[in-house]
Amino acid sequence: MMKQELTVKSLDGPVHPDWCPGCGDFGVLKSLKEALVQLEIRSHEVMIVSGIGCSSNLPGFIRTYGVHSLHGRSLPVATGIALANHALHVIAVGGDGDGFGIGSGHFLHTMRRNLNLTYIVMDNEIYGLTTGQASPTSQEGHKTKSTPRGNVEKPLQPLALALTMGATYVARGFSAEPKDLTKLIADAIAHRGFSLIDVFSPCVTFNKLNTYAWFKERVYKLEEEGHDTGDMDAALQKSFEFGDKIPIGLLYREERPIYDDSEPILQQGPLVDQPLGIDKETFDAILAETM
Amino acid sequence: MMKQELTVKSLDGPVHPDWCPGCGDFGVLKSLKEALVQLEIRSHEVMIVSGIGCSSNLPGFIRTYGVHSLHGRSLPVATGIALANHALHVIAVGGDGDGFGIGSGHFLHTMRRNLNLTYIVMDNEIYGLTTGQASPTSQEGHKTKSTPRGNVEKPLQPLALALTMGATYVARGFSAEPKDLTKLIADAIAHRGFSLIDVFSPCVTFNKLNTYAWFKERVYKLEEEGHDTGDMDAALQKSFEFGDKIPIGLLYREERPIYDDSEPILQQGPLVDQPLGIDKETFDAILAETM
Amino acid sequence: MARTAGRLGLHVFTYNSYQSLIRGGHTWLKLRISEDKVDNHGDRLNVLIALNQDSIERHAPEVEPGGSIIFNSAKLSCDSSLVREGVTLLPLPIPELTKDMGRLLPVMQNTVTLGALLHLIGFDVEITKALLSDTFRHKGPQIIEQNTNVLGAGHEYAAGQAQPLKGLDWNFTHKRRPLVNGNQMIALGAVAAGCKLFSAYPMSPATSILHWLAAHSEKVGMLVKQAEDELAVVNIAIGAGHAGVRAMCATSGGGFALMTEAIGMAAMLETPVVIVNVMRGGPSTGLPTKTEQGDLNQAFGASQGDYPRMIVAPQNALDCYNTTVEAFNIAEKYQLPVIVLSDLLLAEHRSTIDPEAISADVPIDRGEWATELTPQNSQQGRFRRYALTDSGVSPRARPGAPGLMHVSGTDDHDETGVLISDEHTNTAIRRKMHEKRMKKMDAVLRDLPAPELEGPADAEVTLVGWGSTWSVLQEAAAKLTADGLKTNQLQFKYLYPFHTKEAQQILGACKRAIVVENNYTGQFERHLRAESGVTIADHIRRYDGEPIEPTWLVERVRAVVAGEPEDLQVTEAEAREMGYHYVRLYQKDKTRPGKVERLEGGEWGEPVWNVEIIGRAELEPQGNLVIGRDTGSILAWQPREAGIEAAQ
Amino acid sequence: MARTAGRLGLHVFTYNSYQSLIRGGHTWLKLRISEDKVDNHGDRLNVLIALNQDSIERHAPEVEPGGSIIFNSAKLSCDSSLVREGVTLLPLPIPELTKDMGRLLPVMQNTVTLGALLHLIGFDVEITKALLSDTFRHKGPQIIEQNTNVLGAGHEYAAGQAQPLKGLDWNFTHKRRPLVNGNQMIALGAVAAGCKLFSAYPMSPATSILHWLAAHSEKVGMLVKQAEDELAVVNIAIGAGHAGVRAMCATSGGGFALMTEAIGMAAMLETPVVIVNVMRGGPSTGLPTKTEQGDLNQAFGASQGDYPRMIVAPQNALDCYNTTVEAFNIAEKYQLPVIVLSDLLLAEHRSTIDPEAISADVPIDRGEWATELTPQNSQQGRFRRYALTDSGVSPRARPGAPGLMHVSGTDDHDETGVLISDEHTNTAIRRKMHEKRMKKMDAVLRDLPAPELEGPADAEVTLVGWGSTWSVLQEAAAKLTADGLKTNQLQFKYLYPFHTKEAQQILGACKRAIVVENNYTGQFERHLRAESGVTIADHIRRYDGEPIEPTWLVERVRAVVAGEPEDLQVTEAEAREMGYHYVRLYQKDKTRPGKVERLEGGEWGEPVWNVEIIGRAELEPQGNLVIGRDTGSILAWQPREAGIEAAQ
Ligand SMILES: Cc1ncc(C[n+]2csc(CCOP(=O)(O)OP(=O)(O)O)c2C)c(N)n1
Ligand SMILES: Cc1ncc(C[n+]2csc(CCOP(=O)(O)OP(=O)(O)O)c2C)c(N)n1
Ligand code: SF4
Ligand code: SF4
Ligand SMILES: [Mg+2]
Ligand SMILES: [Mg+2]
Repeated sequence: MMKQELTVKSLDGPVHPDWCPGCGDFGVLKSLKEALVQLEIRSHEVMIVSGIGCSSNLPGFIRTYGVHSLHGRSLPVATGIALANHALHVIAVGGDGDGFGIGSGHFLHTMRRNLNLTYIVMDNEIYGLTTGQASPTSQEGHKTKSTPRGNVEKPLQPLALALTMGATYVARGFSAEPKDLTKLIADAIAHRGFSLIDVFSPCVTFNKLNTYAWFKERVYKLEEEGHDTGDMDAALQKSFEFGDKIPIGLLYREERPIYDDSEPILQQGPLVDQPLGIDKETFDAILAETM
Repeated sequence: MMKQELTVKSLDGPVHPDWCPGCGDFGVLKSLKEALVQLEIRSHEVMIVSGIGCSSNLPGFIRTYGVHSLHGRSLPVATGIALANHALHVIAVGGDGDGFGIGSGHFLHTMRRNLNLTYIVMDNEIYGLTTGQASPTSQEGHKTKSTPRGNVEKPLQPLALALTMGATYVARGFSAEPKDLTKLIADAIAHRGFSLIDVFSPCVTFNKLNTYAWFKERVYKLEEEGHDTGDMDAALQKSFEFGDKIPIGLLYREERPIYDDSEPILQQGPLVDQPLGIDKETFDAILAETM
Repeated sequence: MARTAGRLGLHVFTYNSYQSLIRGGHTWLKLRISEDKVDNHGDRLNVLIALNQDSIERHAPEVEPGGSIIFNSAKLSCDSSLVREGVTLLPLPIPELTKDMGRLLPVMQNTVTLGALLHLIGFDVEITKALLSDTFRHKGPQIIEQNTNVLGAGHEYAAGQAQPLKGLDWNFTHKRRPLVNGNQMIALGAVAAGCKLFSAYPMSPATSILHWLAAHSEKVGMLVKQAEDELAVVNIAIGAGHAGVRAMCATSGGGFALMTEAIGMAAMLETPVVIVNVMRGGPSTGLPTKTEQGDLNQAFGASQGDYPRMIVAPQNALDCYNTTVEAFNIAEKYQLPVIVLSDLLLAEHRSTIDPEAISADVPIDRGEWATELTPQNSQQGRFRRYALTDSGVSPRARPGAPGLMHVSGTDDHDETGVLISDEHTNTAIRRKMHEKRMKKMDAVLRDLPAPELEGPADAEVTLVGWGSTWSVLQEAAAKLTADGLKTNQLQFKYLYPFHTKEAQQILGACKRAIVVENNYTGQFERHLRAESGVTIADHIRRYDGEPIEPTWLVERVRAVVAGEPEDLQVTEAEAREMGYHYVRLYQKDKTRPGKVERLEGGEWGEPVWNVEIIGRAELEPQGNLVIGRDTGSILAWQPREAGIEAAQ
Repeated sequence: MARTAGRLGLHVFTYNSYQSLIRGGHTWLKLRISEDKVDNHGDRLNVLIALNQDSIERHAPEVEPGGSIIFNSAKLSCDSSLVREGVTLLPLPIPELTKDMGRLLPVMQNTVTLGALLHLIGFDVEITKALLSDTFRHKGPQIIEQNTNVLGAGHEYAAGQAQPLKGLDWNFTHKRRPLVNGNQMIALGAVAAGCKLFSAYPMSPATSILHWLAAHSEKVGMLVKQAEDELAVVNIAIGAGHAGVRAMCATSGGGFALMTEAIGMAAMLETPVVIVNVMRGGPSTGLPTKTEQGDLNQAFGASQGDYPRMIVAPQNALDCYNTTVEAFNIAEKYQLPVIVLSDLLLAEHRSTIDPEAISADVPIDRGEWATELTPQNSQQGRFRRYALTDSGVSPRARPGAPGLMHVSGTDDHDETGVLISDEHTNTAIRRKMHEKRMKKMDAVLRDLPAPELEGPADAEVTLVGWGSTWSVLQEAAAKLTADGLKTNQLQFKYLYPFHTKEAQQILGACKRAIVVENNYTGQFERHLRAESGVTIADHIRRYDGEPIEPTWLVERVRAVVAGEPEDLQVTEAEAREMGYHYVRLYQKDKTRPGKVERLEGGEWGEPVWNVEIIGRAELEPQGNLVIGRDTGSILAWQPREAGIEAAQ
């Protein structure tokens, strides 16, 4: 039982995903499993944390540790877990509403921290689970149940935001490009620091605008354009490209000290392995401070 | 009583500000009053909304309408007021912790909306009212009560964030440059759309790092450098400058339709002036939909 | 179907069971039709329309003698062992019936069965045809024709195969009645009350208020704003309320939790706002598509400190309309937040209402306003926004009004709004200002009608409920009374402030009261005790996600009256349900529970159910599932042969 | 001073009144010294050290006969009309006394007065000198010398001018005792309990826990993380708890409101977490620097639905230590959130504790854990993280442990964690899983000691309190008993789960109970009724931001016992307070309240106080302020001459 075969099948969760047939999230799940197999990470060393949404159901469909938390709170929960046990590979997953709407504050500040976390957003430009309202990445003019006359808010650009806030690995995937996506995820997990992969993952049921066809017409691969992933300015420029041409692939990568490096407590190994309590000497010294 | 003299004095609040002598916020208050006088706005047409913090005490020190709301919530409260009565000049004010920490999610999304709001942040790179903890704009290495070994998180760049999120007027002021600040505020209020002014407003009591002297050594005026306020790329570049040289002045300005323009309901005048209820015909038609 | 009945002048109630996922799961719809007003879906089944095998297996046994089961015989079968005596089967060979009608969409299966149903219950098929024509008008005559043909085919076939059900003798008044759910009524109530701004973040089961208002926004002149989260939502509504418009927001429990801090703010700013919490199964994300009355504790405990507010729970769809109107009036008259506690049962289940009972012309009371500065309403030239008055209400000023400038703050403050925590905390002003705010609670209470007993005054049993369960309790009480146990009902709508004296009086005079509610801990029972000191010993609670149903309730009441202790053991039906869950997980859909046996189960440490698992096709035994009767735990899977997946 | 007394072996309690602003305002510190343990600041004044004119005016009348008032005669004066008979004045000519000691910092004024105080109360000035040396060691010998000289000067001068107070006959044991506040004790308790992660967002009065732990982080091996808001804070703590470390967070009411959704999550995930809410005056931002016991409703009503949790309110600084340790043990043993309700009174006010009473060696119970997959703890090869057990507790697995992979979700789920709301909502599994979670409440209750009567068993009066008021009630009860009214006390620490039976028994046997609490609506009184059905007719409540004080309480108890109705009218002292506020706002500091007269005030619609306002310098009358005795409203300002600002 302890011995684990590293196959995609061995990572199957207890239930078959209940996503609509054709949902982009299937591709993300598959690529994630393949990335874990490629990296030869044992499934018990992985913790996947999600919020609430169709995409956030993912942890139930993969055999690792998982927390299916609250809408918008995957990153702080993941932060707590990563701080408590930095020996785990902590991966946060969720939707565009979850991460860029209700969770947007955490998104910003988690990036400032450069914790060793991987964050995969299944970005379908819509609220799927609640049956189709505008999300922060919905395009201007998009008619949804909450914006019947068309969305009037400027869509949020997650990659630009990530670059602005100091994320050290910033990429965009497309669930219809599984090979590239697998590589992006594998590299992100291997990356030391905070990595964001914003994945176009079409909602076939409620987003009739940003369909597979719509994306296929527009996406192009940064790799093939000789994009320099160490050039912040170039990355910033690319991060705003969202029209007839939309880049996918790795935009930017940088090595920076991670949070753990500057936290002396974490130099002594995972918090979860450290002894509990306080010795008498230190205790008495502390009390003496007050006398 | 109805006749209003437009003087700075006539805008005095009931109490003298209880800020520490020398606090940067005095300068912001003064410039704000002067901007209102310059613009000849009558004080009853102004609504100033704040969160909680030293800086957020400002509405109590000026004779206009004001709401001193909750920590982090000035922007949504201001949004509600602006939607309800777009004839008012709605100005949100507060601190860096209030706006960029606990309120950061609202900050992002309010900018996407391009409502006709002015947002003045008294940015002292510290939590003042709670006696000196790291704020989102605290610099790396800054030793505060909550970061006794030095802050390890990358500081948030408010101007970069604002540009990324579609703010249409993005500026930085310094409370020790009152004339420039007054002009920035006056222009921001006159601007049609969302305007952000991030103001360096030193906390003389708890921030011993980012002092007046520290800023004076570093700030330079964009105006004097021939900066093109219509050039987004240039603005973005400037927005990240935060070291030996720090730009102040207007970074970027753009005319874009504001939220009201796309909301048919608001074409009929302020919501607060519109009739209540529903006529029988429409009512019956709606009921008929369900039969 | 529901609308057909509506057009025939009958009353209808529908109950829709679905899951928190977009596709699949076990979903069903119950429809109840009656000549009298019905406000719940009942719990007896006369006709079952099964769209998949699962539905047959699960619901066939529920059909009452004299009833019928309709299904597509091309895909499904119904084992006669599943049905009770006197139930007729009506298998429809759907592909055959419709083979000449072109390529059908899968949903048209339903239209065929609907045709058959119309025959069984003796409805006029032409009315439904007209309805289909209305519905598909925008799709063109071809689609209309196809639909009506398909409907006709089902109707005709059924007419050839089966008799209409006995005992159904409709009196068709042909009076048209709106068929609405509680969410629509809250939305429409807000429109009528003059709400001009609605803010929301989607959350089941409140979302349809957003959808409905967004769709009607222009027509009714209401600005509808989806925001980034519930924190923004409630603060936007409060901002708008502060600026002088009527504003509302709606959410469910989790979103409400995020709103609590701002609710306290509204009370402190003395700003009106209406907050709708459409409750669903908790705790936490819980059961997103199931019903519960589980947020009373949360509504009452929202935000820190003591502050004035009203909490009200509407009782049926129509009451949702009136309650919403009243909520706005109380909110503005007393300048405080009003929390409307609806639930999924009300929100999503449609019923007919009498058009006379609902009117666009509703009372609107906007409370006290100052329009200019006077010596009386000012101090040293400054508006006394928070004047310490006898009633606790201080006239508001609309921001923008000349001369009345003031600051409203969440720190405690003096009459003009100057913070008393800032300059020099002033305990004297604090005390009087706090008392002033709280005084409003007495005034609000005086505005609210007290609860009243419904049913026979000399009843043996009084059913005590709150909010959405009103009609279920009413029906149960009527049944019990008809069966010889005189039962009446006391339903609470106004939860805070609370009619303490009336509750004490009425309940003090009752012979035997039983509190009935849709949650585990008895939140209302506790609330009642807290507010009135009245302790009611008996209760009936349901907390499995399903609403309380009249027949179920009648049985429970009888058990309580008979002094039978509550039995929390897993029932046979529940063991079967657990079996379904297990085989679905581990044996896909190849098997299903068969015989269920009760064993003493000494070796398991508790009595157990032994659930036989049989093949779906051949009905051959595959193994046994051992389920603890006390704990509900799956204690073991004992495969008949090693074939089916290994033991735990 | 407090530390001097501590080093002399005396017990000390300090109470610090300050405002929610950084500078200025009316701030004062009360210090109480005794040979016996003191846990509250009392409310009698023996010595007043006034640092400004305001303090003299406000507090001079409070000094008891036999006491003394110390002030800087170079800047302040004390009108003899302000003091009671038998009180001596000790004016210190500070500039003169210190003129040879170099340039003094303004705070050194205090050191002079401290020297004088030491003489008055008969303390050894050398001990304080040693303390000053310790304190200023890092500033160098010059500063030390300056300080000790200044202290000496005050001491000497006083010795020449006044006798030490009578009746003070200290027994100096010279036993050193830690002088601590509740926040430090919560922090230290967390350290001892093995908390490894503390997350926080600053909020008064909880902030000092963050400061203390941040400063001690490395020394005690705890990771301390300030996050972007309270939503992040609580979710970080829960994440850490889920990963297997003990984690805590701390906040006050407003921040707690933002945490509520996640508290329900912790219960659903069955993840331990300790959440400290240090209460302050509400509602909303309220009185940020004043005390209140106002968040019991909020703590109880946190989050939607029913879920298991514990709520506990520590009773003094030492109890903060033990309570925190216990909170971690309950949280882990039962896998649920524990809410610790402390308050500003406990949090910020320092008292001496006996060093023997506190030990680093505390019990640690980490609950049940699975370490490997077994047939018993698994189902089809999957860990049954949420096994339906008799006790309600299911063994946890530490993420990272081989073989025990599972998903913890906030949707309701089966034993292995599979969502039952997702695949097919399963009412049977839901019911048993919900019951399993809630079962833990009974088990927690069994672990907690029941409340016990303290004081004479045959008392006429029982004071009922909760949390931080313990010692105040105790002292009041002792005083009342000593004065002939036998009084005992029942203090509740464990609020949920609740000792219903014990409360019924004890209170049922009491002759006359009075609930005493620091809030407006009587949140505990209501909670007690809700949980136990016990209604207590009498109560004493304070809600002006100040803590309940023993003498104040004694008087109130006497009034209650005498059947005097509660009088909510503005008192004379309060009218004066209001006057101070008014003149500060509109007449800067040039005037102050003088004579206060009670008028029937027919023309005002209510009886009024007529507060004469006089010049601060010449004491000449400037006008009258009319204050409603019922409402507390400033009804009019009647200037003596048109000079001082115009009427309202
Ligand atoms: C606090 C809270 N608010 C609202 C919801 C309702 N809700 C569930 S999922 C969801 C949005 C889903 O959108 P997204 O995150 O983009 O995920 P998707 O379904 O598109 O994958 C919402 C609003 C909730 N569960 N909790
Ligand atoms: C929900 C909530 N959390 C925390 C606080 C406590 N608090 C008040 S002001 C403040 C931060 C102040 O910093 P900033 O916004 O930068 O304003 P400044 O005082 O520096 O002007 C905090 C944390 C609060 N009032 N409400
Ligand atoms: S609704 Fe959209 S996002 Fe959700 S499962 Fe279906 S296709 Fe995927
Ligand atoms: S603490 Fe700092 S920010 Fe606050 S008033 Fe003083 S100087 Fe200004
Ligand atoms: Mg989405
Ligand atoms: Mg600040």
